[in-house]
Amino acid sequence: MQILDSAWLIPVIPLVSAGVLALAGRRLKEPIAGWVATVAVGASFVLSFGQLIALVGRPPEARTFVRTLYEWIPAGGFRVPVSYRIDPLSVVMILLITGVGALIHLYAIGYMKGDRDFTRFFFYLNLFVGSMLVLVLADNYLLLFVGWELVGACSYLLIGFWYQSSPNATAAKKAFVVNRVGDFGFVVGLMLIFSVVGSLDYGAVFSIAPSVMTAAMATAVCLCLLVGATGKSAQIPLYVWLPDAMAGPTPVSALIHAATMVTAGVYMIARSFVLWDLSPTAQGITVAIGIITALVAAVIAIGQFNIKKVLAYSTVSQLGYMIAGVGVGGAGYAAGIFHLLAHGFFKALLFLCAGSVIVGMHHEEDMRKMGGLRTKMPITFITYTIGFLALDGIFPFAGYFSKDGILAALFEHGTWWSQVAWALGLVGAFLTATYMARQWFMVFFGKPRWDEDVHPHESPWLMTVPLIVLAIPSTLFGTAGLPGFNQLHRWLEPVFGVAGGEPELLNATTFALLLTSLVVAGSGLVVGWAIWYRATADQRATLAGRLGGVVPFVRNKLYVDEAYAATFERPGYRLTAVLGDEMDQRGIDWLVMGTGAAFKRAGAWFSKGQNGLIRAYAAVMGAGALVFVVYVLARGVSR
Amino acid sequence: MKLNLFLTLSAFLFCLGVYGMLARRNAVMILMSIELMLNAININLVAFGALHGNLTGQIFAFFVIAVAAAEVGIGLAIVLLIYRNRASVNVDDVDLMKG
Amino acid sequence: MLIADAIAAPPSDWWAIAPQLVLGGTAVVIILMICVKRVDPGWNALVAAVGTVASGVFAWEQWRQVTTDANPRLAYSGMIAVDGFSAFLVLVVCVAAFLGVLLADQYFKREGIDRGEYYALLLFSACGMQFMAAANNLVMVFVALELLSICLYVLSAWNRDDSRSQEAGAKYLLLGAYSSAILLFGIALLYGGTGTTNLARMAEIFSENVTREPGLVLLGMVFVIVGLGFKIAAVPFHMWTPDVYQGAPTPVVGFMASGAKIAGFAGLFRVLETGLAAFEFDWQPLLVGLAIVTMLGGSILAIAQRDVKRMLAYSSIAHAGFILTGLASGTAAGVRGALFYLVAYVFMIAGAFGVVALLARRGERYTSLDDYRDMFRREPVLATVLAFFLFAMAGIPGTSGFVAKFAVFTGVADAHQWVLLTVGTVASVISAYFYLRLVVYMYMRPEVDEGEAQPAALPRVRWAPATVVALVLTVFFTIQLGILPQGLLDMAGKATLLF
Amino acid sequence: MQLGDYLPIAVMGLLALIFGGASYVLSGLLAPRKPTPEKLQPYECGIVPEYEPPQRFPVQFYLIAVIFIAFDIEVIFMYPWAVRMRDLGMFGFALMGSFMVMLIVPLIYIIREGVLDWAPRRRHSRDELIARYRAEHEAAAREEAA
Repeated sequence: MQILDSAWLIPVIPLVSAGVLALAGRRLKEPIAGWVATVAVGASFVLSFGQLIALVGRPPEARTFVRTLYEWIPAGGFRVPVSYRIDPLSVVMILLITGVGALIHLYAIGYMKGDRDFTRFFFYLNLFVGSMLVLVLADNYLLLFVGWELVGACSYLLIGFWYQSSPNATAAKKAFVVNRVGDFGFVVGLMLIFSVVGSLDYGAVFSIAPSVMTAAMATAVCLCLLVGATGKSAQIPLYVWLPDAMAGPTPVSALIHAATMVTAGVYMIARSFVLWDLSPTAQGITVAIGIITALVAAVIAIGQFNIKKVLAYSTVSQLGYMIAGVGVGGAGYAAGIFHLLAHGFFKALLFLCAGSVIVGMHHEEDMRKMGGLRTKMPITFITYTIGFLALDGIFPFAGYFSKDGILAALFEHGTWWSQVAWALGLVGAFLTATYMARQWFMVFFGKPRWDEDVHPHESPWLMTVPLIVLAIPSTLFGTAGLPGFNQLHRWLEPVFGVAGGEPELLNATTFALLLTSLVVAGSGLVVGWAIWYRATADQRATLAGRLGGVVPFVRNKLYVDEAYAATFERPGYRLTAVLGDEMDQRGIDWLVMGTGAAFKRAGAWFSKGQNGLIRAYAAVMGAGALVFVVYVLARGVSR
Repeated sequence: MKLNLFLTLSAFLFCLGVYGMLARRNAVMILMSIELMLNAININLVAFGALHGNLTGQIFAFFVIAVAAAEVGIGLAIVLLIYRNRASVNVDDVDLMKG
Repeated sequence: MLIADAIAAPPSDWWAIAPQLVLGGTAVVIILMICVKRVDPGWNALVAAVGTVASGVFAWEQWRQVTTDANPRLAYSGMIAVDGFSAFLVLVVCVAAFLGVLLADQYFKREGIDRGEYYALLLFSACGMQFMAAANNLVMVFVALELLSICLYVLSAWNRDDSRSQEAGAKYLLLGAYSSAILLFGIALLYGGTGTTNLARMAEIFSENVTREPGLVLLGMVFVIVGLGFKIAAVPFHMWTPDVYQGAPTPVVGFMASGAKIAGFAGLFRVLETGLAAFEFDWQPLLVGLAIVTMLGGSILAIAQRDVKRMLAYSSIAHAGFILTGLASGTAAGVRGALFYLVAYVFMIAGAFGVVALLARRGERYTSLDDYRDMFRREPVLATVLAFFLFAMAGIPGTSGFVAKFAVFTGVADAHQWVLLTVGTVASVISAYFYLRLVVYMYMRPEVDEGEAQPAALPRVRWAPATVVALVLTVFFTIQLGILPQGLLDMAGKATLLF
Repeated sequence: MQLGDYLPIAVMGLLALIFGGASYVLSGLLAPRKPTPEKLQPYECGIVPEYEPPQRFPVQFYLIAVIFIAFDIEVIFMYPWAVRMRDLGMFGFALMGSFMVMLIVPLIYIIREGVLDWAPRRRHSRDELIARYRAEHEAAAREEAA
């Protein structure tokens, strides 16, 4: 009990540390600020581990612990308490956040060395960790929303961290606007829940919702929440911000845009599994969005040359798997969370490796200018290889079991659409192996294609230690979810109910599925090897020629940004007749900014009516009064 | 009906005031239009007071007169200020800020 | 016919108007101080601050009495109501006036136009606002409204050598007088329809269903809404707001934006909820429409602005829309949310304009969006404070702005007014855009684009103690109301119960 | 509720507003407007004016006029009180007393501000003024030389 009572400290420690860093500002010199931040997150990790132990010590059915700190908004019959919930789901989430978070903080001390806003960086990073912990520990939707907004704000601040260069600021704004669209859906979803259930507490919602919510209502609620998830977890159609978000520092990409924040949508769906269970329609749509995203992003990833962009699209693709997993329900909930955790480890590892490569290459991010780095950066190479194999889904690394769990859940769900999704998922797995092999070979093998003044070197220990530490779970975490001995499923069972369980024994179907995925991943790897290692440049060119228009299509990210620009933005301009100067300068890949532009033009147009003339103002007032009078008279006469 | 006569007069004067407010460019004329509106209302108040047989209307009219005087006093002062600065009391010239 | 034989001297109940008396008295004292000897206006400011605090103490005592002993009462032949609603808003006016006094001193010294009369006028205006909050009679509503408005006309033109300030004064005055005339027309019609100006009596008449003149009453109601809609700057009666807020001296704007809005809402709530409660089905759709246009209009127009003061003016219009939403919902929860919103708004807007006043420098030269580029590097503390207020106004959780919007929307959801709710959400999304744009300018825009020459560095802004106190107070309460809103929500709840 | 009986009044209000708006719009539409510089000049017996016609009154005139209005009007509150003074007794007297105080305080203020002085009050002695003028003159001369 003692330890569970202290759980509120877990988000508070990083937040307090953030406050200290904010107040201290540049008075706190360079490495110290980083260490303060790292120690704070580390302390949270230790506490989180304490929670895990405390929960393990309890019987499975008593592993949910809710504690109210105080009443935040008491509004009549409707209360919003500030309360946290420790249960198997939130514990694994906080362990991931604080564990990976602490390592990335450590790494960032090395990575951000010499930056003039070093302290500010760690202030944001700590603020982010604290907010993310609020998000997962929350015991009601409103508090979750608080964390949801705060992590969004942090992400925004960190993407635009190097704001002196304008693409970064643009990317930050894009991320913000796109997320705002998602948030809108989320808020509407919350309001719908409140209007039906009359509460936003998890406990109340999940116990009351099945009895009061019709299937149609549940569908509406789930779809609204799904819009929020597509924004935060970068799914179609709102994924466009994530690749651009790579403009931020690499530790940020690793922590926020790979391991933790972007998984918030997955977590939220898993948390609301009761609602999804009520609506098969919503489940189908969720799976469709997830699996299509997984496929599309994987295709785009093949065409990218920026080392971080490849990983970014890969993240989008993997998030698609997770969404599909939690969307399909049943065993999929636990499988989705399993993949979320495994992905958190190996994708953070991959990003940190990429960061290490980037630093070693003097801030070169173009893979065409790399090659042959395996001898120059041995530790990075080995750890990267581990992460790569894990993401590819090669036995026995973590990604193999976790991705397979999702595919198995899709297959075993037994409806036609889930099996189509399974097949598409296999194609995605093949593509994943291909693009990762491509990256692996392009960066670490072949002849060096460095610029002349570049002398690659291994990174300092501050950066390699986190790599090595992260390589361990990337390798071994799969054992937590061995088919047939699935400890993680069993651990999460109190949350997701018996339905979350899996067939205990390894039967023929499961085995066949496991084998299929392995074969698919292996063949993807072979194809990657054949094209980007074995083949000569000429052969590649011939192949590209044969594929014709597909190659530029893929390289240009399927022209999605341009399509958004054409559908949302240009009509926005036309609608308002005048082309905006500001919007033009900021480039054309602005999703939804078309709407923004429309509002802006509308504002400009209306404010022309604000012509500064007293008499005109008086006339408008008079007209307003007249409208009122006519309205009242019309009402009065009609009754 | 006698009341209606008063109300008609009052409404007419009020509208004249509104018209002046909208049509006149001279700030002093606008102030006068506002006076017209207020006095139209005074007629209304007194007439209603007579209708209901209580004093509220009349007393209210006193307050309106006093307030109108204060308003016009301040109004003239501000118009004067503007005149000293721009040598014009045309309200259409007072449009530095817009948009 | 007009016989008034039995005029009994009404029992005098000084306690009922103690806060107002204290404020008015302090203003008189300040004028006398000036008559005796002109001293540094800082001393007048000190007296004014003490006066507002003293008035606040009386208001608090009133509040304590009416809420604990539960004896709301009428005083002065029903002119003044002493109930939770009045005591609550009187207290809020004290806060607004206190902040107005604190923010003024440094600014006017900087601009070289500091005169003690400023504080007297500010207090008279605040006195009018308090009377408005306590008014239970349409005569009182009108007189209080004029008292506060006339003082504000003068204050808007306070920087009399600045043509923008003059223009602000002229526009506010002419349009304000016009709107008062409309309001008065409405009041006259209400009087004609009922034969009384006492709101409580009016409600009785309607409940006895002896309404002789529903047509007059409805027309009167419309004109009253229009006239008060002007004061709260509801679209389409908002046209004066951006011009006046942009031109008037910034501390005046801070006070005007908070105080006049409190008074306007106090009048609107009191007239509609007390006097015209029987006509709820008639005024509610009007208010719904007004709220929708106001929220959307304010937010959309703000997007197009490049001047920070003007942008905040539109933002205050949008806020008025959100507050109106609470009233339009017609539920106790909505009204309570609106009252909470008013308080949160007072702190946010006063604080934001306080910072803008400091950053604008002498002569209010730097108020354009471009002047705020990279402000974080130049003025880290002020930029952070302003960013904080902007976040609060955008309704980011953890600030009072979020709780306020939430409380209002709860009421709207209670009333199942989904259109209003949707529009409110959309408007708050739109408004987030322009608040955050300013934050982006302060934090993420280099001072000049590449290749341009660096502008000459301005000296760091200096802080007077009074300003520091005001900003600390506003920041503190914005956080406090965001994290521990319960106390104020309870108070607001009690303030609405006593209708 | 029936509105029918009182419709005339309502309609009248409406008509009034429409009249106001319509006449504003119509006058703009109908009135021929071809402004030329000559037409815009003030009419002065056909002679083209060479300078703005002098319209300057001393500011004192306006100030006193405005103040007169304010104080003049306040008297209306005293008539009703005077008529019923005995009935109202001490209470009325006290109220009227405080009302008078509120009038007298501004009056003192106005006098102190010198608004009622017809001629500008001389704040400095003649010698002082001369000395100041000389100092300014010399400073200007120095500046010119430099």
